[in-house]
Amino acid sequence: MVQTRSLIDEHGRRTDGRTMDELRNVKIQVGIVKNADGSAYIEFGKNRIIAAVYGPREVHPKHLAQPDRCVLRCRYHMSPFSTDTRKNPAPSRREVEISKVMREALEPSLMLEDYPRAAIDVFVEVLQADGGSRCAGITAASVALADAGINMRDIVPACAAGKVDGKIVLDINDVEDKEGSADMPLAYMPHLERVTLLQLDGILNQEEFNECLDKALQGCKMIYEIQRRALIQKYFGDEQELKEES
Amino acid sequence: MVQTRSLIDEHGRRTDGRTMDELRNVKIQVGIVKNADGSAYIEFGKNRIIAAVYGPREVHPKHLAQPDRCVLRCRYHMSPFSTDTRKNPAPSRREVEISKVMREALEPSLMLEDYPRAAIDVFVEVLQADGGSRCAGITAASVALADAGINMRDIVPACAAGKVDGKIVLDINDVEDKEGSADMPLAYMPHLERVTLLQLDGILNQEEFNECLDKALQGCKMIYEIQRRALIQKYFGDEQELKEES
Amino acid sequence: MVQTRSLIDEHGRRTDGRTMDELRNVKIQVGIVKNADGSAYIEFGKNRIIAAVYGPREVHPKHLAQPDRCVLRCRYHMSPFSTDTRKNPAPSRREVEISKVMREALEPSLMLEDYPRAAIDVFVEVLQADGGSRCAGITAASVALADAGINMRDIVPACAAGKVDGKIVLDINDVEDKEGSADMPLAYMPHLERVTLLQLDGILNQEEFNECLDKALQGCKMIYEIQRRALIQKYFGDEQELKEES
Amino acid sequence: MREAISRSKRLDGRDLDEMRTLEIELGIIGKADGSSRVRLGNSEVVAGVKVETGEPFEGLENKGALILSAEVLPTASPYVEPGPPDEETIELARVVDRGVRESEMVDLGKLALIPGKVVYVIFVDCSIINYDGNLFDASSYAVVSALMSSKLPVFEVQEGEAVVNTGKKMDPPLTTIPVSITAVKIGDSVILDPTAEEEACMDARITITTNSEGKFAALQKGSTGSFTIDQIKKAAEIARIKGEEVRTKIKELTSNGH
Amino acid sequence: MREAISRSKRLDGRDLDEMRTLEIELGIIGKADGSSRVRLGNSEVVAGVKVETGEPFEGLENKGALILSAEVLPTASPYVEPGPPDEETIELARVVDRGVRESEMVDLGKLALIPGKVVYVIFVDCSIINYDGNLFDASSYAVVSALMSSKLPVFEVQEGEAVVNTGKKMDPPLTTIPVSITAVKIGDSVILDPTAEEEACMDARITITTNSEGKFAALQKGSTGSFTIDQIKKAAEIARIKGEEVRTKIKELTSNGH
Amino acid sequence: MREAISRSKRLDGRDLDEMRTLEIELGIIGKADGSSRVRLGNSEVVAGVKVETGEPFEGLENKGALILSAEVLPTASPYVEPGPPDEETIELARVVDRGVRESEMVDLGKLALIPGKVVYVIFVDCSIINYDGNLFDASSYAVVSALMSSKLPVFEVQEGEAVVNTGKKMDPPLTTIPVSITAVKIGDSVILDPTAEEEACMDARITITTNSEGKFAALQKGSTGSFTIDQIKKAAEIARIKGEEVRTKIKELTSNGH
Repeated sequence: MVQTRSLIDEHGRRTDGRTMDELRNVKIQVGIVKNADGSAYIEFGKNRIIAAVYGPREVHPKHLAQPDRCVLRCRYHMSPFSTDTRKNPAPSRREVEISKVMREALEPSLMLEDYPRAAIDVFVEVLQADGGSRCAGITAASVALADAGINMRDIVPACAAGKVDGKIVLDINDVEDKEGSADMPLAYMPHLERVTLLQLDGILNQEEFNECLDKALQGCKMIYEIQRRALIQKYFGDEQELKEES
Repeated sequence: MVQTRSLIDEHGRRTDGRTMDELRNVKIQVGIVKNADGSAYIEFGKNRIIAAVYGPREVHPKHLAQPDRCVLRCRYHMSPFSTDTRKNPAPSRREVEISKVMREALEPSLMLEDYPRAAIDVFVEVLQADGGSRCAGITAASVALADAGINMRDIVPACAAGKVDGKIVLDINDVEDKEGSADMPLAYMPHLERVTLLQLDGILNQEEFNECLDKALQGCKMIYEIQRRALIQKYFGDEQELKEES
Repeated sequence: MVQTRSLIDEHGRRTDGRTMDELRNVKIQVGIVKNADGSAYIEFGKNRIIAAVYGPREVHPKHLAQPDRCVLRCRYHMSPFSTDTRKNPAPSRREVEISKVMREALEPSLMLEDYPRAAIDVFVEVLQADGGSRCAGITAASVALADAGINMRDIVPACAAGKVDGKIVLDINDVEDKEGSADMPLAYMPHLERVTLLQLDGILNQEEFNECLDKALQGCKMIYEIQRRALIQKYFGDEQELKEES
Repeated sequence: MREAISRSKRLDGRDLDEMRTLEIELGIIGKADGSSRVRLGNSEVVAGVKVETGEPFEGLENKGALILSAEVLPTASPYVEPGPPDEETIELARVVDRGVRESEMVDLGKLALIPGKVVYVIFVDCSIINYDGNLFDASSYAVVSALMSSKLPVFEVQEGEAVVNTGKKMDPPLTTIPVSITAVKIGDSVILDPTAEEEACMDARITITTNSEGKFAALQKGSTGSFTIDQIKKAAEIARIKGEEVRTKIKELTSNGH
Repeated sequence: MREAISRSKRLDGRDLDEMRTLEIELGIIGKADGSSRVRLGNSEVVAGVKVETGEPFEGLENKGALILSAEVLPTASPYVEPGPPDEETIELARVVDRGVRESEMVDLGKLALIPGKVVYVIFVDCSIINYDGNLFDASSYAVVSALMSSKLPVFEVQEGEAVVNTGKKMDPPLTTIPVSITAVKIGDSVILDPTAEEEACMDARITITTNSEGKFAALQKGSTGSFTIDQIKKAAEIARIKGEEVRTKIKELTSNGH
Repeated sequence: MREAISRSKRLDGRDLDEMRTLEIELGIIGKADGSSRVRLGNSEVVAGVKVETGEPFEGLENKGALILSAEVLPTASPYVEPGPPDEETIELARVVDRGVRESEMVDLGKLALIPGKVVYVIFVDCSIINYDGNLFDASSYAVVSALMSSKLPVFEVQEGEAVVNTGKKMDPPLTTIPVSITAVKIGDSVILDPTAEEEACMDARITITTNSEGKFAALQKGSTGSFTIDQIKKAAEIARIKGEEVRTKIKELTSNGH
């Protein structure tokens, strides 16, 4: 990572005007893919991501079925127009890895034992990519799984923290990812209090490491509220939400 | 399409000396691939194409079999030396599309319901490509299907018409395809009077459209006669043909 | 092949100091891959090759199983760092061909009829390639098959002879392969007295051909001794070897 | 359904020649040079335009290159397998491409930079998000509206043949608006803009693209059934008339905010 | 069959060392720079030569490049699956290539244009149309006769290192005629030019290529059986003698009309 | 096993936080610019470094390129299928890569030749020969020690921008020694350096890479279980301490003969 310009100004504001502890704008819409069993659309900063869930359903080919549990499959994919330079539509090694960690981030939240011999497929399509697309994708996918009525132990919000200009900040955007010095995406089950995804790119000392982890955790809790509201909005409408808030 | 030189002279002759309603030379030989259940070799202008049919036979993998009908599969493929610049032997997107429309052009002519759970494979190899290779390929494939003894409702001849120097002409060759302004390949079942393939590339007004369609139809009827003779020649020899003509 | 410099000096010594009938250094270690059913590591000149055997074991997919015999599968593969210029890890056409002739060189030595419906897999990994890697690979693979306890009719040593500076020499190395005028790899079952692999690249007259064949045969017999000792060493230890030699 | 259609009724209450509601949202992908999200009934497609520089195609040395691809995302239906495009998706992309290319919608002759060496390369990629029939038209409308709303980066050739992005933007050189109309035959009836249910029992399909002058630019018969010559002539006439209606609609939907 | 062969009889009445009828038709692919259709009994192969310019191979900077491929078309037998070449087809192409390359049939040293940068690239592609055994020899004869009948475009290097096609044609720089002879062992008998039926019960195969001087240039033992040293020495002798016969035949068949 | 581990016992007698024996053999691939064979218990990896010149990565025009790959050879266990790398192998290569890259072990800024055009390209390839758990650390140690023992060819830019290999060798510009430590959770216990058997019943995995200063450079949580925040903080601390032990060991094992 290259440090080429100041990413935090004298007032503690970041390149996009946020404070150190502020999330980018996050908007979640539930149930936007008509054919899917569950779906969600998320705008997370400039990320534009669709998550669709199909299942529980039969597994093909059959020998992949598990006698005692459901198979979870996950695809993270970027549309060719989602990035600054056109992306080749064939899956890159990066997309393969993210598909894997995304599946591992969602699996602990699901009661897969309730659906033996079946499969659940989660498809995450990045229509536009900004920093933190894997976190945004997990966040949307978890909402889509809830929308599909899958039995869940918890919802999984995800959010990154990182180090920029020597400071630990919440929710790294594209510029901060490229020019900052560390990025730590985290997925967390807020009720079970468990980390289901954690990665780190870049240099942190022990103290910074712990601060970063705590900050990302706070971000997850904020994201969780947005997930919750989006689901309430879908199932109970605006009215219910207003009542509940009052 | 680029119009760069006159493609029709003052006497109404085209670059290869043909009139507006004239086919290129078409020669069909039946049964030239020894191992195939049916086969045909066609010379259509400079096109040199082999069609071979295998089947009805067992389907592999078995789950592709249909309980009530035969599966028709079709491959259109160009040999590396068939084109001006050497062609990569891996199937191009163009070859995949032509394989599909070719299958769809042949299928209505076949009594696939007579062979449940089986498959018929049609392999069309373009040894040398000229304009209209898909029409020539369908023409040869239909003869090869007849040679294989498949139950058929009709034979399928195919021929293109197009627009060149502002005029509607029959049977577009390579130069006319590249430099002319429209190309409309047609496959037609002459007894059932049905169109089984139709495509258009290039600009035509409504009147030209209808004229083009009618001209391609005439071409198909001419091709049909050549198909018929080739089959008679194979099965009854020259003698029979002479008798019949007398 | 290009002849650019003298490959044999006035004393009949080759570029690496060997005489015309001398093998490069050959060292075989048996049983070095812990998980494999049998394995061997060979240093043959600068070749560094591992051969591992898995099986007899179940065949996947099952339809590949043979009711009356075992299926032998073989992969010859070069690590990316094994060659002067980095090798793309995807299998080349050369590797596919060598995998095939290697399998055919080993198969006559195995009692495959003793393991109906099963498969034996032989994996040969070239960590560093010198001239003659296919011979070294077969040599190691045959030892690994013995180490796996597969029922065998014979051991298969392999060795090349070739023509360099107009002379027939034993065991062509990398430089001689590139600059010499012929290379003839041979695999031979010494007790059954049968050739199981033979190839030739380069020009030989009838007399040279026969001389080359005979020389390669002598090489195989020398290699066979090294194979035998390596197996004795593994199963009976140094002591036994000493006894036997005394 | 076949029986209902034979009595000129469709399950969703439409007339046989009635299109579903068309919605177009522009500019949803800020990183693209043009983008569009099209809903045709429940079929939904996002198209994005990306412009780069590159080599011209062989035989077309003095023209910009247009490269169109489509992916039916596995989100789109329970029957889509992720992976490289299958036969149907390749046909889809090629038919949409043909409508744009043969109508000469984009004047590619204006998009060469160093003839034979460097030209504008326009990628138009479609991601099909939800499938409810008639992807040909939905994708075509998405591509056409993405191109209409696009702003291309202006490249300049400097001394020594270096090509630089000036940072400026320009409108693409468009000449016409191609509109495809897809009809399918079910029994003896021909209906427009089929849903997924209708496509499941169709005998044959025909997609006809007209340009702004009402001329035909491209046509593709598909599926394993057949048409009479008269059915085709009639379909062509309908495609011209309905095409003009859709063209008006597209112009209207893309002019907002321009 | 094994029993018959042990009594020196073959199903088609041939002697054990008798080749099938060889037919060669030249120039059937006008768009290729050389072409040939070979029938060896019922095995049928079309080979085409295409010449372009390109980069030399690494380590062979001063030589033209020769690239040989083969495809066993799915027309050729009920057992061929369309798709990328399998192990057997790769071996076939490589063995045919080796015969041409190791005999130095084409003097590639005469086909460099700008050493290290631009050379003649000669593609020779084989399409196997019908399979009835011994594709090694049938393909080899097709390749050799296509090359013998080829006319190469003459490229010239102009100032500034531009390479242009002059429109002229030249004979390829050929030095020898490599001929492969394939023998298979069935039981204790060794027979030449096996049919598909004979290959189905062969124990081992050997393909030996000689040049015009009767020297050996390439050899490939194949299949899962084995040979004695004596069988190989004898096969080599036969390959030399029969190779000369076939060479005479090829010269005769390719000289018509030249 | 879960029960034993809950009582702080491991099948091979190790303490929960005890690594297996590490052996490193350098220079075994003479044709590589650096190489290493690492045994961590029964897991065995060979890594080779090859240096070429090539184009820089987009956005990193002034830096050398580092390209890391891994293949789990089919020799490594009965469950490996030969073929292109699967999801797990891709993750393995990317995690090992991240440790080297994020720690800035190699000062790539010193490896540009003609900025934006030609740079050093360092390939580091791992061949996993035997699998007995913890390939992340075994591969990481192989890569790091291969790089530490490597000698790079010295390239020079001549007039006219020709890049030539001078035949000289240089030490790679290394800045730090990244060391990864992998822990897995089985029940409520966290153990280091798991064997294949232990991995088979793990709930979750975490790999943490520290640099020579004891700072964290990369981390990857894997597998389908989860951790508490406290478990992660503790794992980080252990990774720092154990990482320093392993770093000392690597320095010791790679200094022989240097």
